[in-house]
Amino acid sequence: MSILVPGRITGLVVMAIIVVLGIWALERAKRGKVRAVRELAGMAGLRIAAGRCAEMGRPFFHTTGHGGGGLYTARGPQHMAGIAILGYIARLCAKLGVKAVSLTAFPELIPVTEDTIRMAYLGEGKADQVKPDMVRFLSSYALAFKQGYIGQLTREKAGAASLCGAIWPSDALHMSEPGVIIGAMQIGGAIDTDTLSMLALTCDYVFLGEELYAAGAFASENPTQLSVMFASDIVKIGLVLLMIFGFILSSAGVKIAQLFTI
Amino acid sequence: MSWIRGKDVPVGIVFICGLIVTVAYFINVPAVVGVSEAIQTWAVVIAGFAIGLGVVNMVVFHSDSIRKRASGQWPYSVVFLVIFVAQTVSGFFDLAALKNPVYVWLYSNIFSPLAEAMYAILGFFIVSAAYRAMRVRNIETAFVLVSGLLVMLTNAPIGAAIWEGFPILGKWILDVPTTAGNRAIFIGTGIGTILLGLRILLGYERGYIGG
Amino acid sequence: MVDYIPLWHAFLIIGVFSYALWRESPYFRFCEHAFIASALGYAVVMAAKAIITTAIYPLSKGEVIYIVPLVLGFALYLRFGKSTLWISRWPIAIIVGVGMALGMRGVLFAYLLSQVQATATMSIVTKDPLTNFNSGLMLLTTILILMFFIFTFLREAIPGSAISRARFVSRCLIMLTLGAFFGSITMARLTLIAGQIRKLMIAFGLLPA
Amino acid sequence: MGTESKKPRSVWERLEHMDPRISYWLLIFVIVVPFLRPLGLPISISKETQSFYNTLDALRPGSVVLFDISSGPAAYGEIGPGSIAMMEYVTVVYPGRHEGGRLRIAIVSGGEAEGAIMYEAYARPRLEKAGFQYGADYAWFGFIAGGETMVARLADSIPSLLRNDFFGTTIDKLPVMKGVSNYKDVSVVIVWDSVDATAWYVRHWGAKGVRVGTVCVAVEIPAYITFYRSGEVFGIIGSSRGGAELELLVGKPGVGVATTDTLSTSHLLVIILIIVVHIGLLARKYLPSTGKR
Repeated sequence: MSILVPGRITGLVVMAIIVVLGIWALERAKRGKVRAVRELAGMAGLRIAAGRCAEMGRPFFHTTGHGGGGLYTARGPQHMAGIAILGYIARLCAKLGVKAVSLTAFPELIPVTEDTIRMAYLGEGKADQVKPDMVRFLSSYALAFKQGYIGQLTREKAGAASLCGAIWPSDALHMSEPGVIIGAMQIGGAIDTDTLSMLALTCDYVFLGEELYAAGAFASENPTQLSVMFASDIVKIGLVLLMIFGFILSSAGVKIAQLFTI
Repeated sequence: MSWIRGKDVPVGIVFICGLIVTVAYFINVPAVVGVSEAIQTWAVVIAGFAIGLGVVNMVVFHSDSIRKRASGQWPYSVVFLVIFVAQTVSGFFDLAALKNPVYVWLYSNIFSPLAEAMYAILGFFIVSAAYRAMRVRNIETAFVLVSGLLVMLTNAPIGAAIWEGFPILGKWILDVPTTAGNRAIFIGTGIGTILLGLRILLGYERGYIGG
Repeated sequence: MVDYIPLWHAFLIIGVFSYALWRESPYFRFCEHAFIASALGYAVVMAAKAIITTAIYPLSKGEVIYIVPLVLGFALYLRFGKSTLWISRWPIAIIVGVGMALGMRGVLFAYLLSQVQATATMSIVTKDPLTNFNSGLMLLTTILILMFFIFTFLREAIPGSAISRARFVSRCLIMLTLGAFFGSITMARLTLIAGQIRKLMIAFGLLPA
Repeated sequence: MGTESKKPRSVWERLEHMDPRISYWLLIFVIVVPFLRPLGLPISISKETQSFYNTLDALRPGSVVLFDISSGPAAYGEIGPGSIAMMEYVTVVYPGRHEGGRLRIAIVSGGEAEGAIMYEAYARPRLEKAGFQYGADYAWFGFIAGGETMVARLADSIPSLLRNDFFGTTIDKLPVMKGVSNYKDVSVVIVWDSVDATAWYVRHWGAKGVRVGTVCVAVEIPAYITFYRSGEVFGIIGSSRGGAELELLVGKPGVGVATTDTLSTSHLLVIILIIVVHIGLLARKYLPSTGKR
């Protein structure tokens, strides 16, 4: 009986490599060695959307979606990435005098989003513009949440909407199609491919898969945080080499499947 | 003792909880696994309490709107409060079996039909999204059209009736390029999730606790 | 006595559909508020049930440790007081920590390792040439799309260069993937609406129940 | 793209940017018509559905069936036809074909808390109507948290997880659960599934030889076909199409059969709309008179 759970050792090694590379990149950035990162089109999309809201005098809606699970479930990271993007939106809105509205599906997201919005407005010196109705809880029941979202989005004629976070397949179209119908500019971001298929067809800009997390790092506007993208790239290149190598070995008749489940 | 009010304490809690729950996944030490399970149970209980924050958020909004007679809103706020109170109170009357007749009536005649209708409205949205989004504006969108159409003709019974080849082609698209594309998106996401977790556990990202 | 229930259901269904078929109206707004109110009541009742079974019940059996989550749960409400706001962030921190860990654990195998494994264990030496072709194509597709997500290397994409061409191909492949997913979702959604329309037709006596 | 219309537009442009509401009304039309006048497109019974029926039919009266409702009302449109047909089979057809003998049914909800709604709406009324006795013929244990972990533990010890039924009665007071201690005492598992719960049972019960039948949503079918071929799954009632097939087998054509026609017409509508939009797009691009805006 070993201390390590059998079958998960390879996983532990991979996770350890990613974590060590991540820490290395963060430390490196703290010493001032920052690698330039290709900016995502969606970040520009957020800025354009905020500008559009300011021009039209309409609010900017944001939601991290329902996703079938709240902050304490495995959907947590997606909600957190969405909240980081909310911080960016709120800063843009504070600068331009636009009302940022965050609709949440889980009550535990209320304090988190409230703090995020307050910090963003505070950072721009506009703490007085924070209104209690900027953070609205709708329902922890997915369909009720979406009906509330549709209703509020339509009634307040949002100029733009950001659907970034734990959007799940059935959320996506419910929330993005009404946005198209009222003519709001939309930025979507999710990790599930079926969700993305719908967001990509209905939103003006999309954060695809990993880009959602990258957008979270961009949103911090902090070069140290962005530096984890460097670690991510190294891992990806390593995995590509691993896949090619494995493919060659497999074609040569070597059985490598069990290596993944040590 | 001013540090205790600062942001380092919550960040520390995030780090410790995250570390224990992560490590417990990999190791066979009953003590660690037990603590990890306890923390997860705590999180569930805390999240249960959080519903009260939601109640406060919504009840404040709606009672405000009634008090101010907010135009176009206050009658609906009345509807909201009446149904909410009825559903909650009747639920608490028989919390064990949830058989209070008012609760059951509201459940099966407000909640259920609206949930079904709300889900079904997607049928409308998928039609308009399909014909609008599948317009070929450039080469990339042509790929959306071709693969989308082929898969639809695979699923609908009518596809095979038009040409037997549709299901075969559609199946190939789902089995080969789509599976591969999905894999790549998954791999990227996996790496991204772990690195985001790292940033948050180490406290680089702390806007969410007002830091 | 007339059975008014199907008609009442029809009233609600049409109220929801009126958003799509007509536009946002008082009718839809009524349905929206009724639904959210009922859902909130349901959520409160379910949360109470969950707290009783997961914490209060074991506590009453003498497992004193369950006092901790109960206290932390109440601590959430300290955010309404300015001087106690800081305490309310501790329970939130537990929630965030657990969520992050579960997320990291959850993606490791399902998203990362099993996908790498599935790609790395394909081979091109089977007897069927189509399978070989498919395997090769899948490897190539996976790698091309994965390279699309490279952010720090090869940033300069001069039009016409190899990098920008590769990126274009990956974009096309991503679109192909997304289109196929979209197509496969369509059937399920169309089934749902057919069911609701049938319910309406029954309520109005157009179809036998 | 929005419905808030802009300047006057040409016919072609209007075709290209059609008001979504037109398409919605068309959709209603193409669904209503086949309901009123069924097109009667032939429905062939798939192997998976036939096997679902045959396996249940071969069970001896008194066999214990573990029945997991892991789907909520939202998926009802897809699961509904199959689940109604299945309940019809269990409550009416099976006793009719086995001289009044009944199956013993233990009902839980392992994957979806809203399974309780499905139980109340679609399982209990039909069981009661057919004269099944609560406690003697069936028992309801409610939602049991834990997902796949719960399913795995359930295989090894049923009484430790299903200590009480939903109403608080202990399991030893329920005759239907008499002598049921682990997977060996269960003949088959049936899952109404919209959350992947069938795969959990396949992994933890199927591996031990208890076969699983599923009434599932369309997106899950490809994965479960793999299990069907390898034998862990004995039958699949996939979406409303599978429901239609089971309805025909049970001898009560209903929602499923009617819905299958609408699937064909509504898909056809989507495809026609896509073609119409492209006619508008191409005309605007290539017909000289309309200009490019």
